[in-house]
Amino acid sequence: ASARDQIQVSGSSTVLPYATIAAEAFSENSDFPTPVVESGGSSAGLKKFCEGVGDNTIDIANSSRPIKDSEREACKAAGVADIMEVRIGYDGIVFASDIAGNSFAFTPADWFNALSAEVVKDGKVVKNTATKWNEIRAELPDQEILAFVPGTKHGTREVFEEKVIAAGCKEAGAADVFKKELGDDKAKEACMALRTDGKSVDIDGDYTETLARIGSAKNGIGVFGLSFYENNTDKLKVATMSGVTPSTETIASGDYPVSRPLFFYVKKAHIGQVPGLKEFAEFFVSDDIAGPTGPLAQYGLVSDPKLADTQKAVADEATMQ
Amino acid sequence: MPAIWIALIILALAVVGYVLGVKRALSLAGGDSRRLHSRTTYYGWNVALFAAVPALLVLVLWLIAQPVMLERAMSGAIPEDMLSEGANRSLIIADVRNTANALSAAEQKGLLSAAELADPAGNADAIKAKLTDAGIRFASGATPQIFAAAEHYSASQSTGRKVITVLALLAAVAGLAFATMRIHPEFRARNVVETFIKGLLIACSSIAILTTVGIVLSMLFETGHFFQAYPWTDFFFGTTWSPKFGGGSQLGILPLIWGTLYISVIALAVSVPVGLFAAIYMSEYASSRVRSVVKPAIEMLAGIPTIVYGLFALITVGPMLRDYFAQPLGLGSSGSSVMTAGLVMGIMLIPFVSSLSDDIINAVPQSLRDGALGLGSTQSETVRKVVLPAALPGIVGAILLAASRAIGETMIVVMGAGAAAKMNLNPFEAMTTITVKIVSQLTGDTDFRAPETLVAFALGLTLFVITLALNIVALYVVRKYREQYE
Amino acid sequence: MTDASLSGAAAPARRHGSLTQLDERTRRRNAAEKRFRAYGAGAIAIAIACLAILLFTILSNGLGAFRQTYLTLPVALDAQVLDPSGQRDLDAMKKVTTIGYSKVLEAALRQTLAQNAIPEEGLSKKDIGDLISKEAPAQLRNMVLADPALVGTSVDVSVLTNGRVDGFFKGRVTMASAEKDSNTSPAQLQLAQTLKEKGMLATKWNWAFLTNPDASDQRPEAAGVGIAILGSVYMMLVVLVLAVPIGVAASIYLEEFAPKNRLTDIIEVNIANLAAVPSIVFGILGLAAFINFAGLPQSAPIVGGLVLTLMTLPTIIISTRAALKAVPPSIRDAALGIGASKMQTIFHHVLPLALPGILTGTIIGLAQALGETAPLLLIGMVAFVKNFPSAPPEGLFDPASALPVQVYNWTQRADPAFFERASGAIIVLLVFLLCMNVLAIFLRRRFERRW
Amino acid sequence: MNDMSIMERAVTVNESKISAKKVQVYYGEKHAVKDVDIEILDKTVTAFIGPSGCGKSTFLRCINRMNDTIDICRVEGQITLDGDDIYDRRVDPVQLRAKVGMVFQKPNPFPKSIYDNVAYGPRIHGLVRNKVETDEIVEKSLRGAALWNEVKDRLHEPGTGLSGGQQQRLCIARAVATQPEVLLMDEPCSALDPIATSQVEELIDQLRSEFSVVIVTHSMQQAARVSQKTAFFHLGNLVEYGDTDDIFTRPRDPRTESYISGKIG
Amino acid sequence: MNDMSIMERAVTVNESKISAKKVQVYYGEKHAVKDVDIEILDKTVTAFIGPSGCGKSTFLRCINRMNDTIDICRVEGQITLDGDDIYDRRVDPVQLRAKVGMVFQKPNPFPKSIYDNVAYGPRIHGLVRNKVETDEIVEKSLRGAALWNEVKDRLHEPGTGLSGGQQQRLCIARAVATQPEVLLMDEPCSALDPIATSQVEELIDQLRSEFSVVIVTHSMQQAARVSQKTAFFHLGNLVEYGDTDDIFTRPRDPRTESYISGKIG
Ligand SMILES: Nc1ncnc2c1ncn2[C@@H]1O[C@H](COP(=O)(O)OP(=O)(O)OP(=O)(O)O)[C@@H](O)[C@H]1O
Ligand SMILES: Nc1ncnc2c1ncn2[C@@H]1O[C@H](COP(=O)(O)OP(=O)(O)OP(=O)(O)O)[C@@H](O)[C@H]1O
Ligand SMILES: [Mg+2]
Ligand SMILES: [Mg+2]
Ligand SMILES: O=P([O-])([O-])[O-]
Repeated sequence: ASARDQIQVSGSSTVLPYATIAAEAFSENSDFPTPVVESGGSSAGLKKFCEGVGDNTIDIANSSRPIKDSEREACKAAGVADIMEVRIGYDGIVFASDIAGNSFAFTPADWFNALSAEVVKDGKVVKNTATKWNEIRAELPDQEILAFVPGTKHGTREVFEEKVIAAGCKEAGAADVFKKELGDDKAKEACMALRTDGKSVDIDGDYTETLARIGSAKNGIGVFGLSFYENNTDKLKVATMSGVTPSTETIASGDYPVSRPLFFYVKKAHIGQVPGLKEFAEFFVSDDIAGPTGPLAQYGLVSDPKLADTQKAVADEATMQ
Repeated sequence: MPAIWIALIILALAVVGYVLGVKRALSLAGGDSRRLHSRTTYYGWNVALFAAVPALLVLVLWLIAQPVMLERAMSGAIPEDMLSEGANRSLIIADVRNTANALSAAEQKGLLSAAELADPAGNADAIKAKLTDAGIRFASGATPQIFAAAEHYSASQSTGRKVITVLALLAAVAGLAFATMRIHPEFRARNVVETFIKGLLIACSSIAILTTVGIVLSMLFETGHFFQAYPWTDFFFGTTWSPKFGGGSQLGILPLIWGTLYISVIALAVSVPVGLFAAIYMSEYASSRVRSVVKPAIEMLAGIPTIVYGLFALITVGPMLRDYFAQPLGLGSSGSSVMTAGLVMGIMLIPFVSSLSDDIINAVPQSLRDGALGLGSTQSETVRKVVLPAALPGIVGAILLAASRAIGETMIVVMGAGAAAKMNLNPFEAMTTITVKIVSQLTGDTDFRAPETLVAFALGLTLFVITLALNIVALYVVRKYREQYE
Repeated sequence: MTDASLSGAAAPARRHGSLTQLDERTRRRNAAEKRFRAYGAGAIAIAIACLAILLFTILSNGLGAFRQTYLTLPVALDAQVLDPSGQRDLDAMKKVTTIGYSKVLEAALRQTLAQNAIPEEGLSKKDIGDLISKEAPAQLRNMVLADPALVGTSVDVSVLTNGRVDGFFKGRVTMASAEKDSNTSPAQLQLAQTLKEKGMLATKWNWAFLTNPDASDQRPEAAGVGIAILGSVYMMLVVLVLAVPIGVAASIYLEEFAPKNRLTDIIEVNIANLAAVPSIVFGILGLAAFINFAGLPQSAPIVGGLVLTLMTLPTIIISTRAALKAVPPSIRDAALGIGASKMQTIFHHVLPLALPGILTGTIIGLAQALGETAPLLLIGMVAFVKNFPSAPPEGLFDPASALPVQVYNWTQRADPAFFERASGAIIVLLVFLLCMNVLAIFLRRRFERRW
Repeated sequence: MNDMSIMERAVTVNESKISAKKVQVYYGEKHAVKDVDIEILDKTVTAFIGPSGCGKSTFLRCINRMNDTIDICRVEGQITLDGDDIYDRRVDPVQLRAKVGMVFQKPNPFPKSIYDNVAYGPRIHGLVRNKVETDEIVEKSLRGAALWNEVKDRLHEPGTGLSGGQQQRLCIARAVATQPEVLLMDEPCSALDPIATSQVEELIDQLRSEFSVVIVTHSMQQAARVSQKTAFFHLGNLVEYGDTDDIFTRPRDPRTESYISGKIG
Repeated sequence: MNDMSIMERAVTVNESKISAKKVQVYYGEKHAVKDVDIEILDKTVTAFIGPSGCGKSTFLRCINRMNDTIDICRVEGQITLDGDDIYDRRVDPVQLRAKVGMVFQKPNPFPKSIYDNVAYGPRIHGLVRNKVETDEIVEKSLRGAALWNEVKDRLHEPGTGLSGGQQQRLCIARAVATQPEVLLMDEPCSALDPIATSQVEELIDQLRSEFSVVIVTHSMQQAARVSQKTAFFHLGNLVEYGDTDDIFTRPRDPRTESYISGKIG
């Protein structure tokens, strides 16, 4: 087989749009061929990444979560010792409902009380039987509870559970009760267990599926990525969280609580072997691309306030310790 | 000489061999082909096969072995200090190979001076510059050592080529000579050729076995890892499926098995009657004009990407079932349900049942129909009592194929039935299948070393065993009820 | 010698009525016959109706992809911006990125508006520039770099408009939706409308959809299925060349030659079972066997083709075996009886008679292979690929996409314009399938006969 | 040896059961049966004789509309059964075939057990109500077709595993079991040994007391033995039709004469 | 009428072509052929007679190993052709069948044209080198089987569109065209009219001058006319085997006697 001359990228479907925008612009403005960007999920991408070094392994893994220690070990065992971690920005996670429906102003506690399997009522742990949002909090609209949340395969689910449900658990004061009743370990679990009676619907597909589900069940509220919402503002109405409306600015400033960092990982051993690899990495995090006015931000990426550090690290080929 | 040329020469020799074989056989038989054991073409094929097959085998073996041998040869040429990091070895070798390719490309274009060609390693920088100018891309890391190794690589490569050229051609000529000499009028050329074809057929059948072995092997290892991290009793007997990111997942397969069976049964309940009746209508009632239009039209259903069905389930069928059946009947208000996925999947599976069955039904001899009609059966009686039983094995095969597709489908289930693993009798509840979970755990975000991801392999293997059991039962049933005509 | 006369049958006597007057039982049986026939017709009606509904949705969603809105305008290629050094040196000119070119385009459009006395009311400079697709700067840049002499002149170029503008002319975007849409505004659409009335903007047939590669999420208007078609063609070639002969050969061996014993039973069950293996598992196998073990490249049609071959084989084998089984033994006897070898019997007589069934299996198997995404997910073919693979055989090893992959990708994208593209790609896929079928159908009709 | 049949071919003139007028049959272009006019009598055995390929089977298949199943086959003219035009739009071919049974030239047992082969007709026509009745009719039919002794121990083995002659008799038994009014038999004894042949002929003779039987045969002796009426076909034409006695002793047409005088088999 | 054959059934003793020793055939449990010993002579027509189901076809199929194709069929004992054991592992059944051709009891033309049906054998055995030779052999074979006149205008129509008797003759033509050394014919004239029968018999007689022919027939007259040797089978046993003259005039076994004396057809 002849040597390959294009960069190969694999991994997260959340990072995919940003990676393709960067890849496309990269080839338009350089003589390198367009990197091939696969999507198959963060985990699958990292797994391929850690398969080893060489021509028939990928160069870059996109991930919507930081690489885990166990994965780094696996990488090392396969000879992928030097890995550059590059954070490209943040993905905001928003709650949105049908454009024609009610407006919502949520707090994490609302979500906990609406979706948790067990809630605390009058200091006692009881099964969650709420059916309407206004039973949760009187200010919320009189509307059936129906939430489309990411399925357990999605990294977004982890963020949702930790930054919304678990936070809401604490905020509602249920965490303490759980701790008292169930002990530390079980309490964390109880905080994050969602009800299974059909009020909370897992979505294993992607945001387009969530959007379609809202289209067929108008009283549903879905969890979306900020960029997805921004491309569909004519169909979706976004909800505020603790009074903050999600936007690239409020997320970058940290006012809006629900977001997660996005990364890509570069196999250092491939730099110098695969034409254009380093150039691509640098291009990806350059101000023109990943900066607050670049195309990635236009598309909905929350630009990293510390982008300059990242740029330097890439230029220095700094690897993870 | 590139491999493709060698192959072409071998094929040319085979053609020569064919002609020689025919000629020799004829001349030995005194020009009367009737005195030969086999037809003359078989003598030709016999020689052609002997000329081509061993030589091509040699060539293929070489193509597989050459990179390994070259790599070994290169190891000597690359200084030890570069190879000390064993992990990067393959990269360096790739680099050497790229450089060698770039060099030979440059040489062909006449870019390099004689001096540079004589000592590429010494002139590494100059060559690099020239290559970059000429737009020949190669990795930027090429050092003089690499150039030296590249040169060595090219040299051994060309030696290897020469050797294989000679070897392969020798094999071809030897085979040709041997086969030609063997010819005599009583020589059973046809048997030789047919034995060869039979060998080929056996090789093809063994691919199925190899695939199975490959599938089992590619999953067994990771399944082992999974069961080290997760107790098998919980997996096989657990009734809750809820993977978690932070550990503490419950990965019981039972709800998934239940969902798989439930959805498949509904899908078959739709596709088997519709498909079978369609097949019967096409082969027994419809005019050949109608049939020639309807059959390929129905086959289109098998070619529509499943995502279209998924969207159909999600946008049209799901809400419809919810609004007109589930809610009025008080069976819940879920937009996605086993029923939705089953119905839509059933539509997709219609052609699997209908087209295959139609062919089989059509192959039942007309004399059987005549027999039944002659006794005063109606056409439907003929079909039900005579034709269908005679076509049973084929029809069961078609149904099995449809069932297999139902079990293996993801997109329709995800969009139609949802992603929640539940064990419930209500067909208007959301449920999910093993296959869906295999896909989502494999393409999800969990740590790829964690049981939440590895469970996909265990699921795959378990499903494999389950379907195997179902297939054994089916084989037994078919054997029992089969009616062999004539 | 016959021991009983039939005339005194104990069974209920037969009514000897007129032919045109049906007796009760015949009427019942005829009603059953009618019902049976109606079930058959009904089944076909159901199948065809489902097909019609699906096709209608696909067509109504996807036909739009074959038309695209273009804006034609004169662009002054300002030398100051595009070649600051003034040397017409390519390397220096390459330093100007597409961002620079987009400014040139924006300026050109504004100038055109001014010349045609179209007011810019309520629109910022950026808003106006956004009417033009993000693909356009790259197009202009390539044009200039290919012919540096253009710098300094003014050229007429035809560029894609933004996806929302395009959607407006196809009815996907309305003034009302634009009101709420953060990516466009009614004013922009109004401007586009004016441009159209002036004849500068037109929606026309869009070959680019069939020839372009994919585009990133920000440029639905530029995305095409060119590479996907090539990738699918390459893969189908591999599948056709491998799966059909191997499948038929394996069936012949198993059905006609294999001794009927335990081992054959195991193989038979095994093949039926392979059909039930979810397609993603074939992806796992492909990754392990072809990429990690055999060292074939990622994202390559050859690997995709091999995986799909393994996946299609059971379908072809099962249907071929059923078809072979259906050929009556008397045909085999006839050939064997005049001294044909088993091989000759099969190839001369049995196989032609089994051909319709084999073709059906092939069609269904290929249809399945053509529409499959899941296994490709694991071998890197569900990918964003912008560079065309070269011609086969080398091209089989280059990265490529595939039609179902393109559909899958596009349905996941945020911009609703991609949904139209996805449906368009499905249309292409179905046409592809239809083309493959036509030959098979033709052959099937030639070889179909009853005996 | 022919005495019995000669004796019985007596004076009683039975009424017409089937009457054909100007029947033409085409297979695509091929004109296989030309202008045939014939009256087939009730309670009579009629023999069709003629050289191979002359259209005997084709005409026979017209009588119970089995030709409907051959796409390229076209029938013109009129055939009536008990006065009803069988090609009338209102006629149900199923009912017709229940009345006019058929034994085909090539034995075509169903791939079912011997028992089920015979029981098939009675079951679909509701001639039996229970297992006992079915057993009875199966045994009687098989005995009538002289097959009972050979198969009584293997009634539940497939009918396709029988020898050629056994299959032929099975098909006869199958047709007889449905108790048709007219039985069309296309060379029913071609694969039978003399003893079995005589048994089948006896069966035919019995059937005659109630039904009408049409038999195609190549054996002139057989025709002479079992039939009261004989029709001689030649190249698609019905050359001569009349009392069997007359045909064999005083043929009117020279073609008939030359055919029966060349008699050998 | 039988004079000719009686005359020719002369003194010359031909050498043995096929010899069977203690042949047993089982279909699963069923013992269909029992302990058969027979010598079939070269350049001789041998007739197998016996009641339907007695094992004639089964034994015939043993001679060219057609029974190999029936899964449940098991053959024991020894059969030699020109001294070679045909069940020897080294024997190629294909070559055997090329030498020992067969006409089956049920006509089974290929669903191909009439021409291709006949030309198939010569083609695969390389007996013809070009179209002219093929045409020649096709015509000769069809003429031999008395079918030429009927089909010469429709050689390229499917063989399955022929009448029963025509199909039978087509199968005879097909078998003859391959020019086997031994021809096994299972009731080749069962569906033929007397004239066609006599033509086929004439063909058989011609073939005898070079080959060995085995014919199964139910017509004792036919056996007497065409064969020099006759074997009488009964319930799977070879009851008697000898010169046709002797069998029909001086049967040694009472079973033979009762069978031929019950002769009718
Ligand atoms: N395939 C088979 N499976 C089981 N039994 C069979 C099979 N073929 C034949 N037999 C049985 O073997 C016996 C001998 O059959 P065979 O066909 O040799 O008879 P035959 O002498 O040719 O009779 P016929 O004159 O009716 O053709 C019969 O009892 C028959 O039922
Ligand atoms: N399906 C068919 N397609 C075309 N021609 C046919 C078909 N069936 C019969 N024929 C032709 O029609 C003519 C009459 O055929 P038919 O079967 O009626 O003859 P038959 O008198 O029964 O002869 P046999 O005694 O040989 O059975 C023959 O020439 C035959 O070739
Ligand atoms: Mg006939
Ligand atoms: Mg027989
Ligand atoms: O594809 P994800 O890993 O971003 O969910």
